[in-house]
Amino acid sequence: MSQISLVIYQGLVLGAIYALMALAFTLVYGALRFLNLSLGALFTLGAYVAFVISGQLGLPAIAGIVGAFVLVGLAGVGVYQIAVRPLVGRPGWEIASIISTLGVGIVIQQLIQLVWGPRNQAMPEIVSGNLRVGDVLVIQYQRVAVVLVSLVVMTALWFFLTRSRHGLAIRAVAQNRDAAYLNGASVNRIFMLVMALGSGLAAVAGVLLSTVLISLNPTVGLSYALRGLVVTIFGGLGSITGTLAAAFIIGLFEAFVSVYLGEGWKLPALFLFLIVVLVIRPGGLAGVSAEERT
Amino acid sequence: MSGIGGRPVLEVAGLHSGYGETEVLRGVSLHVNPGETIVVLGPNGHGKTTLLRTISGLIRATAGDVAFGSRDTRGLAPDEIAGLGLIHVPQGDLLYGEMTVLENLKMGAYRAAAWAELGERLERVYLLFPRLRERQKQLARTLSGGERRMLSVGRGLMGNSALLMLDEPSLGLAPVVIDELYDRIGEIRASGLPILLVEESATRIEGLADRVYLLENGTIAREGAPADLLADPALLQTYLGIA
Amino acid sequence: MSAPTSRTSAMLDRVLIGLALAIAVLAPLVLHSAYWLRVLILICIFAIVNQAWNLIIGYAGIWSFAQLALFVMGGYTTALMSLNLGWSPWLGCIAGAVVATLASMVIGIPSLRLKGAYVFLLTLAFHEIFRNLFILDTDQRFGGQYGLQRFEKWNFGGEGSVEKLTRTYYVALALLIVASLVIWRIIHSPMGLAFRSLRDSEAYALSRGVPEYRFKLLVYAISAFITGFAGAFYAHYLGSISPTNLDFNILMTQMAMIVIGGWGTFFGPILGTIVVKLADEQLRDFEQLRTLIFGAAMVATVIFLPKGLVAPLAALKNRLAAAIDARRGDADPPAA
Amino acid sequence: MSDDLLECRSLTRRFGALAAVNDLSLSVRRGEIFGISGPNGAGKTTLFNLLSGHVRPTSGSIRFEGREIAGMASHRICHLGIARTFQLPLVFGSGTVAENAMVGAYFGKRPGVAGLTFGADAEARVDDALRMTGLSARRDVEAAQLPVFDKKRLMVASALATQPTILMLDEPVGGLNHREVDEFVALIRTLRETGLTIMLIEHVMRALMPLSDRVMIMHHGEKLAEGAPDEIRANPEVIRVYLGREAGAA
Repeated sequence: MSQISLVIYQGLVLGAIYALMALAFTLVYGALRFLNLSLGALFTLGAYVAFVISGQLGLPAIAGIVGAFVLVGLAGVGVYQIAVRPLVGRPGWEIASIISTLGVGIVIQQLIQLVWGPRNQAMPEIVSGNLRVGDVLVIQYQRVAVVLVSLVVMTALWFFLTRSRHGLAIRAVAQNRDAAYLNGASVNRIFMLVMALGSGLAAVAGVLLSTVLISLNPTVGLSYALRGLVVTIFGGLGSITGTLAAAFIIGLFEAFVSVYLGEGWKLPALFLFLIVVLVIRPGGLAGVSAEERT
Repeated sequence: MSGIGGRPVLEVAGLHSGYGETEVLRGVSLHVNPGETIVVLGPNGHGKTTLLRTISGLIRATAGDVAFGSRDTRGLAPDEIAGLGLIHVPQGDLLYGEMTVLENLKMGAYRAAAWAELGERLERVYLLFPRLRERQKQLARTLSGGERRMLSVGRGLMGNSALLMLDEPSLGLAPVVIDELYDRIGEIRASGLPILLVEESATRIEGLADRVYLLENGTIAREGAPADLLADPALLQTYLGIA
Repeated sequence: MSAPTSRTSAMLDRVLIGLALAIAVLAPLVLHSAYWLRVLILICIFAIVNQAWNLIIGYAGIWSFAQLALFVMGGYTTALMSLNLGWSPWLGCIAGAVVATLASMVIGIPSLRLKGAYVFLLTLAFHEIFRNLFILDTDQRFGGQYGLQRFEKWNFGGEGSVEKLTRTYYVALALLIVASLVIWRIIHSPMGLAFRSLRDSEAYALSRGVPEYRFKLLVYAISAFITGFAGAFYAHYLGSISPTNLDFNILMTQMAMIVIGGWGTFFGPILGTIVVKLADEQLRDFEQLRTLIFGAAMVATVIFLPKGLVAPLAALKNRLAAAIDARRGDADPPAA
Repeated sequence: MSDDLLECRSLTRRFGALAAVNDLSLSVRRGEIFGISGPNGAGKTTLFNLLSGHVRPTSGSIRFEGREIAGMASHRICHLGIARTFQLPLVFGSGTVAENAMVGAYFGKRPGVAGLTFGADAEARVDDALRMTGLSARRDVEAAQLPVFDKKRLMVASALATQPTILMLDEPVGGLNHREVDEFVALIRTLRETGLTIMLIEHVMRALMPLSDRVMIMHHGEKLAEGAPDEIRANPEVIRVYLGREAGAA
């Protein structure tokens, strides 16, 4: 019983972080139809920006999160202009953009290492203290804060996408590019907005994760980008509701594996899970099957 | 009414365009005067959709001119052309299926100037298509064919429309529904908004069109009043290959 | 049934290939250094892997990123055979190739119905699973993080390290040549036609009778066989194999080779391997910048040279051929 | 009845709520040119996709030479002797003209695995197909570089190389100029003289009517009319659908 509560607690925290990361992938894929593999490095960059703002400059945690969102969002626009825009629409651009964003990701990761060094840095906590529940479960306020921040960001995103003019346009471009053009939306500008938003979300995910891990290093983004991708695929590329459900399912799954099988089995189990999903339901939770897509 | 003395709202001259190396339009010229409703007739595959897509900027013209009011629109992006008030309601509706009816309509008013009058425009469209108000919370993909078409036209009317281009509004609809839709188009016409409409079927153009063009194999084969054109043997030849 | 080339251009091809082979054969005699021989041996091995990778990714258009996993699997297979059963290295190479081929079916079958980005993710997932399984190997059957060591190394005779390495290099070079000839033959056979037509348009190829799944599995198998063999050869060259061979940086360097050389072209992967490996050696002292430069070079190539370094070189060759033709035309008066 | 080469019974294909092809029955006789036309969205291309195995039917049957082929994979349908072209010029772009024809010549009738060489038979089929379509001089040109007219002829050439019993042409003359249309019509006539059965979707009536032995007009996924071209021209339903008035009113 208490083991189960541990799984649920850890799963919720992981799910909250994965949801942001996967939303970053899915927003970009939804609008532009390509996998932005620079998001792993931008995730790390976000954590470092928050580390500088909150850890080194001593500003409040909220400033670190907002700063990471804004600055990394701008960096995402840069990635778009440099590595994506020249390729859009070229034959075979889907693979070309995977390679170019991966390349940009490597460059960003190396730059982080040049600036901050390869060693672990200590991330300050958002809130300290904890609450003991029963004999196994210790709820850290830090982790509660992580879940709350993630929920706030997701709620804000939901309002943005359903209520605001540009948010509607993002969804419109994802669903029908020609129609969005004919309604007067500049598709190129929407692409930039999507890249900024996606990168900003990845950055916030990076900040939240590093406060849970309490340490960060330049390569942390890679394995979390892969997990974000697993969530994204499971949820159905481009589907926002599917992605949210998938994030928490996978967070719980990962917590379950680490509690019952051991830490080391998390990733292999996750990828095995991905393979099973791709074979059984190629379109993910919310997607349609491959045949229906034609 | 037919705009004698007034400048045409839209003037297309010697337009060439196509997909890749496939040339679909081979020198199309036509014009729409203020307040006019123009129908371009022609069988499938002769360039009607390409004509509208070229005018709205979705396809780049390879030669020729398009003037909208006093603006030369060649080289402008589709969003800029839409911003000028040249509204294209595309074939097959191109709705945002996973968005609600209301959200679809709001997207029609995406440009800042239109967005500022969102409420009034919404009322106007709901007045024209009361069904859309009933369905406003529904996802667009759950609508019936006729409702989809109304939403598509309604979404177009949400913009700064100075000219409405309709691509085969009757496509795939049952006759009763087409009748209803054409009544609405008649109301739009009566409001004074110029319309450029393309259709494959000549069924409903009498009484609606001020002038008709016959588009055959990428060129304008005939132009005239609806009654004259419908009586023209050229029409039968174009459609049924009777020599 | 290859693309049209003028006679002069074809002649230039032969001259250039001959020249490249001569350089490859003479290189050890000129360099005469253990360090450079080691570099050359690795170039040969990685060029084989990249040729095989290019067959599936470039010619068949299947974005399989499980290539290094298959390579390492070939290495582990022969290492286990050697350590536990005392098999000879060559027998181990065959076993490695066979095991990699079987593994490629495990990857290939689930990916048959997937397209594009999904194939990339599925195969990358396999890569990560293998990497983690080797690392997590708790009962040490695969040597855990440190991998398997101290099994038989290649011995092709010779005295002293330079001569020993020279002989190993010639064997590796011979393997590269054989692998390239095999791949050349495949590309120019009905199989190659099936791979390319499926890549360009599945609907077209299907409607002309090409059985899609059969050929997709075939290209997985051929590519994996060659790669597994190369992995086993590599393991016996080092006398060790470990999960570090699956590190992300290595996957990236390998990818940089094929991207910079030019994927979907026959000579691109070889050229890319040479260029990237030599640059890698030159930048040895700048550990951090090295990866950064490869990342940036990969982006720049994709954007400015979509067909890789091979494209401008081929253009240069064609210009040269045209110039030769023109001069010849001046020399010989026209027949008419 | 023994003349019926291809027979569809109650063929239906739905996409969501839309029935693109609805309860359609038709039969194509050996050696004829069977023309198909109809307004935009009538379901003509979906019908071809069903016959060539690119789309599975929701229900109904397709019999070819007495054998049920509904739902069969495309490449197997090709092996049985049905070859098609596509509405938009679809070729194997990076291959040469000869390589495009070779795909059909080599794989078109081969259910087994591939060998290492192409063989003289296949080479001969390529030569024949290119000669017949007038592409012999362009055999070494990369297909992606061809103008539309040549791409459309190349689709026919690679289909012919499979030695089909039925050739299905989807809008072969759409997008062509008058001279090219005439050339294509002449090509189709020549093909028919070799005994090939042809199904032809076309909107350019100038091409369709003189070529076809029988014409079927589709509307909303259903058969609106079927008969000799003259009967179709006089059919009041057809005229009403296209022109919205009675036949005599002209």
